[in-house]
Amino acid sequence: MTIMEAPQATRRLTTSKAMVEAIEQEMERDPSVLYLGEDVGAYGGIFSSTTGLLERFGPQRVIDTPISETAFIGLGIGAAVEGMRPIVELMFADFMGVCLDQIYNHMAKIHFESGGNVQVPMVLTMAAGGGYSDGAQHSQCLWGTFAHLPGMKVVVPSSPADAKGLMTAAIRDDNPVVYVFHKGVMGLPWMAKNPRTLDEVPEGEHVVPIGKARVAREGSDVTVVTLSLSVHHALDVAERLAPQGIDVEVIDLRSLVPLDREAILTSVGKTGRLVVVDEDYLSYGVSGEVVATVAGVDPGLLVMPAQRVAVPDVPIPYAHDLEYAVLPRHDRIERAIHAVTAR
Amino acid sequence: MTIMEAPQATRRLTTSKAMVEAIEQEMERDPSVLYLGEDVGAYGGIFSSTTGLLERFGPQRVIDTPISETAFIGLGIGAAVEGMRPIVELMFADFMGVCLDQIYNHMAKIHFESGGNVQVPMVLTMAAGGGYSDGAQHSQCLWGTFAHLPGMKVVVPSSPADAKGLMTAAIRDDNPVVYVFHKGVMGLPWMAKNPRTLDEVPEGEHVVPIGKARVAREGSDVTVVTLSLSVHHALDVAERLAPQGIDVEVIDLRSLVPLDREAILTSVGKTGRLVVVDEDYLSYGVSGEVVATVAGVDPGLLVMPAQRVAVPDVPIPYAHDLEYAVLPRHDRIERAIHAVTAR
Amino acid sequence: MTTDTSRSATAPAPRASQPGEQLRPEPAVRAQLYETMVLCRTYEEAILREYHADKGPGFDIGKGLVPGEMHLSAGQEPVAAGVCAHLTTDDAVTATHRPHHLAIAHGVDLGRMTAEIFGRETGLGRGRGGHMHLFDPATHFSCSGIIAEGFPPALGQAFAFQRRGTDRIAVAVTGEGAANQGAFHESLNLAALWRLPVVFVVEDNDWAISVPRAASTAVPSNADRAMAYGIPGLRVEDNDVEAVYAAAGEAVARARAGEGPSLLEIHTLRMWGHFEGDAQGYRPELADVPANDPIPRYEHELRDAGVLDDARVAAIRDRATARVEDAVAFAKGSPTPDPSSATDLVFA
Amino acid sequence: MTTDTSRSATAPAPRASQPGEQLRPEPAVRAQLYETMVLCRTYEEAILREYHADKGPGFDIGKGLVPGEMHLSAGQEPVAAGVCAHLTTDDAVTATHRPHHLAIAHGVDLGRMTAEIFGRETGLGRGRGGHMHLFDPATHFSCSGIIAEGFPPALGQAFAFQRRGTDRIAVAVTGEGAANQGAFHESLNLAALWRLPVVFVVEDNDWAISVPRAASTAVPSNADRAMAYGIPGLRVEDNDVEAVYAAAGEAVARARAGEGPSLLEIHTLRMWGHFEGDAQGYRPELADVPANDPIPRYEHELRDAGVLDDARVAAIRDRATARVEDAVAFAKGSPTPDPSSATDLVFA
Ligand SMILES: Cc1ncc(C[n+]2csc(CCOP(=O)(O)OP(=O)(O)O)c2C)c(N)n1
Ligand SMILES: Cc1ncc(C[n+]2csc(CCOP(=O)(O)OP(=O)(O)O)c2C)c(N)n1
Ligand SMILES: [Mg+2]
Ligand SMILES: [Mg+2]
Repeated sequence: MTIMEAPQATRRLTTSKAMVEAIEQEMERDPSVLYLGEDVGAYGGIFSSTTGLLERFGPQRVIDTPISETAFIGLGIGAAVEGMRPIVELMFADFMGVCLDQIYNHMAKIHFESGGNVQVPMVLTMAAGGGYSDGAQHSQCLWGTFAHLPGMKVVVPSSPADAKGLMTAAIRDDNPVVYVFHKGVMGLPWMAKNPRTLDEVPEGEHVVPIGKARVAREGSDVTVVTLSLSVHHALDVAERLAPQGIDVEVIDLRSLVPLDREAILTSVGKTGRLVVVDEDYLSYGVSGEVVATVAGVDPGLLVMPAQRVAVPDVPIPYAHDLEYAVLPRHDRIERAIHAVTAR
Repeated sequence: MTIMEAPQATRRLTTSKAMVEAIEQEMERDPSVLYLGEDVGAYGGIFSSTTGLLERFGPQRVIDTPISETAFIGLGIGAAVEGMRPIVELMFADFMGVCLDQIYNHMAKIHFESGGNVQVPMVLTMAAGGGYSDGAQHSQCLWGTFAHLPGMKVVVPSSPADAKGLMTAAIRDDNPVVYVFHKGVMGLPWMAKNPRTLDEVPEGEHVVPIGKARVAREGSDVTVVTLSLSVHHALDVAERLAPQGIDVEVIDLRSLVPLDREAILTSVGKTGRLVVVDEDYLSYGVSGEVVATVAGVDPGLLVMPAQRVAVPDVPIPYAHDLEYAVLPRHDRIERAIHAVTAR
Repeated sequence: MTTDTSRSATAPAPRASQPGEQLRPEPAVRAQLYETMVLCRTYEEAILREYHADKGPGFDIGKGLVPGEMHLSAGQEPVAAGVCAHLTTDDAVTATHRPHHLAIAHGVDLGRMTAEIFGRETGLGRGRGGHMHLFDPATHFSCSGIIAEGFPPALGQAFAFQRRGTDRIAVAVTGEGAANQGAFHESLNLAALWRLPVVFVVEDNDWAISVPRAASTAVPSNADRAMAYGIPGLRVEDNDVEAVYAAAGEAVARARAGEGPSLLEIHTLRMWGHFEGDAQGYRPELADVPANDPIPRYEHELRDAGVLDDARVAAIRDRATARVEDAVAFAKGSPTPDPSSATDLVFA
Repeated sequence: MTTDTSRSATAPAPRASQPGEQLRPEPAVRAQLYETMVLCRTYEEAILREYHADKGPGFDIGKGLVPGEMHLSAGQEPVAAGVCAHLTTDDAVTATHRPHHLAIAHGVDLGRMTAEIFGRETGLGRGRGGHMHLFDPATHFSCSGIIAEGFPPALGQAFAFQRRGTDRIAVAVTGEGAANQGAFHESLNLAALWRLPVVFVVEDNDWAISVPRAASTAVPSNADRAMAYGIPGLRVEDNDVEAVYAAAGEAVARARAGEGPSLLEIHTLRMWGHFEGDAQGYRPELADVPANDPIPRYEHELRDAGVLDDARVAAIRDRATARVEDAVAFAKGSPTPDPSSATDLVFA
């Protein structure tokens, strides 16, 4: 993890508390930062993205909106253009369809269309991901869609410390940043969680620069490139395989835009074997981009065909067994690693 | 080109006329087919997608809508659910942001969510692409975005004959089909055009099955995988390079969903060299998927790193020289071919 | 009350319902309205029980026989009973994330609906959809989990019915929070413009999750918004099932007669949390909720009117319980989908 | 006329302007309104000339010094002149795909705007934006090519102005066709709810490309739609610049005073095609258009009133011509962007 100042005291926080801590510190630091969205006030955010902020900063800075995503995301854009630093929450990434125009044709393009004369320093937060039977309209990741459309940075934290450090960086960034938090990384009390969702988080100011991947686990036999919740699954599998003599390196991309292609190439250059794990849809997305990054530089780096573990181009099914059959979980990750390490 | 019945008399038509001919024939054949959209009636479609249809079928079947894409695309969905076969036009692909929810969360998912009990036999047509200085909100292709989201077929015709055959197939398909026509392939009188936009088209019924790529030009040295207008550019370059002894095979994907991975692998298996040309954005899109398709089966097929020629993750600039610098045109395609054929 | 706050040259004046304004329905109809409400409530109580039966230790939303989000409709039965009483299964209904009462009142098969909620192969969607995605071609019922996005497909169903020269109609239901979504506006304008046979129903339960209507909606009554489309708008106060029945009767008749759409807003009551697990700490009037339960109130009224007595009430409750228990038993006894089929059914 | 078709308890009654209802502005103001309209028209005539100068042989939209779509505003000058007369460059204006008249009336630098339209490095957007994407931080002016999607950002500018305790406002302009887009509804509701200092202006030029307003809009006046948000709504008939000036004066004062948004619809005139190259075959009333040109009409009125005479008119025309010719010369004399910089400026 990159910490820009001298290492500090740490304590264990859930990802959601770490994310809120960053927002809180930045709202303290900069009065132009505010948080807008549905149920972000008294409720504290459906996925605890704003717990305690209303009590701390009041309804002038922590603002519940009507269910009018186009209007309030656009409002964030206009406020950012005038120099505020709004954080706007889209409750679920799945709801992008009602407001994508403001996001991709306005938030993301104004800086370019204005020849760099207008900046849009805003953060668009959204919950993503499945695993708890919320069905086809409430379980999608969709980060590949945002990453495909130019003009917005896309960050996808996996760990509590990164959730804090990337949020701080996102708020301070002069560009629009889409901050996608998987519900499964938040450490919510009412959802099954990976123990890794509770971890050490630096106190005080903590900035993780956007665009640098993290080697979540060093290994020599195979590279697993992944992001968000899948990082936890990949680390679980890596630990399980270590005794079998398979040494897995896990790369946490941390952001899709910018994409740290260097980190991918360095690791694959070392292992010669690549597995990409992504909870977004398989085709025309993240897993293809990562594989193509290697094949576009030197296909010879791959001693075995790259394996892609993603949602196989199917809407997320409701029934638990069906959903778990399409999610990129431990079993599928392990099979993919065995496939690329088979002799 | 695949023709499902005995070859028939042909004559030369522009792509737009060929597309309209298919719609006209299907509207004749099936009274449940109708066409809805903005300016599709008296105007005949801003890009001549409906010329003459109003005169032929009247305002009950060729219907001008308000500027309410969410409402009228959703109307098409409900009508399709009740057994009609609407063709609904989104004037520009760029406008997907105001109506994507109906498209990707409803049109594309109802069949799956209903366990296959409800079908949505509709065609969603849209104009795409740049090259005439229409700016960042009117020049995008975005087919990679539609193709990433499961549940809709995505067809991308390049030739007049395919425009007819794929439209016929799309209308008869029991699934939602997104039919993306690049303005540059239509052969419009008021836009610079490639001579290939006027070509032979079978008379009478002509069906091109959705999902089979077309070898637009056979060659032995390098495979260019591409789609839509870029097929024409690739063929121009192939003809230019032939005298230099570079024999280029051009694969016209015709559809992104389903993607004919077989055709890609067969050709690359033969040439060992891959260039992907796509007018959509570079990252997390079509070009990555095509390269990953090969690297996921056998990276050894690639004797040289794959080359991707696409829009380099930048909004489409307005000024002509800037726009032509980012579009995947002849110069860049030729450079990419030289790069993969260099010894 | 919104009486004459929104008179229009182009449309009948939106009104608020006056108690006693409409004639009382026939006793048989009144008993049926009551029975429908009881069936809806009995169903939601059963789902509530089954949903929480195995979420522990603690509460894990993804656990148990009925995993995922669960939005129950207790308190909103008057809307479903009063509106759907005017429909046949040839008419279409599009509902929201909170669809059970409307599905039941419209006649969706209880067993297959319950099997879907339990994620079984025998479910309406073979377990693929879940409780926010109930699709029943037999009754032209559907719902969507995206706010207000159930309106546009209803237009298309109404369009198809109109084109075929039938008098079938579509009813599109949403919550008061949804009335601030763009799809609401586009849909009402297009339906009015093309005189589509649609009845738009807004269930105003005062809350959009934790956001009170005053914090989301610039006007006191969404019925006023009918003005923006030149169509009739009516707000029904007091969660009164007979007022809903009367208002919906007019609107449905108008749609069947080819006179175009109407907009009804019904002031109803969300008795439970937005979804199960919602502690409702944001809700000041929580203590008053139980006393406003519309079912005992209506039962009392019908007993006074001699329409119901102990025996009839018992019979109605027993029928409801039996039907619901059968449905739950059918669901529990049905097979779960084969994981190897997870990628099927994307395309026809 | 929509007089008293939409009275509201929650908002002042929308009205239609009555000729002579408002006091005539000062002669200096009237002369200024005229001069602004002349400048806008002179500008559009110059762009028309430059645009078509080198599109041939035939017409190739991508060719020439000014390529791409071109939406000109001839006939709609009364809207720009009458509304922007009440603004300073500290106020924000968001416009549409047809933005020139509003940019000019709001005080955007003519040279840099023209350079943008010519795709030059000296342009407002360094040639990256084009005529539908004019962004001028100096005057808080912007526009968007996506229908009605210029409204939401205007809310945010107004929100920022309100939060800073200023009396600055935002004016959000769109066409009548755009009033059926979801963003229109969401924006008006949110602005009304939060009492944002916004003036919403609908330019009703009767057409949305080839679709007449009767085929797109369920109500005769979009001013009626103010009812749906409890805000004042006013429709100005006859493309009358002084009626626009009066109506906008009220709405702007209201916004500055912290009383919230208003909605104005102005019945104006699209004198030319939707975009250049539009043959307008769909347009029956085409022959009457030239006679309805608002500029000669207003000039005649001001001559009768003694506000203008030959000398003053000539001076105004000469000033306009000189400013426009300077702007065009500046644009033509400016460098085109270096192609090697095409991928710059995506991120700050
Ligand atoms: C477009 C969209 N935005 C937000 C949500 C999240 N959400 C689900 S239900 C709900 C509240 C809906 O309130 P209302 O329309 O009043 O219906 P109710 O829940 O009260 O029945 C919200 C915000 C969603 N599903 N879709
Ligand atoms: C969301 C969206 N849909 C469609 C279009 C295409 N389009 C551009 S201008 C226009 C007509 C707009 O009519 P109106 O709002 O009345 O403005 P006018 O052109 O008359 O000034 C249309 C349909 C668009 N730009 N954006
Ligand atoms: Mg509600
Ligand atoms: Mg117009």
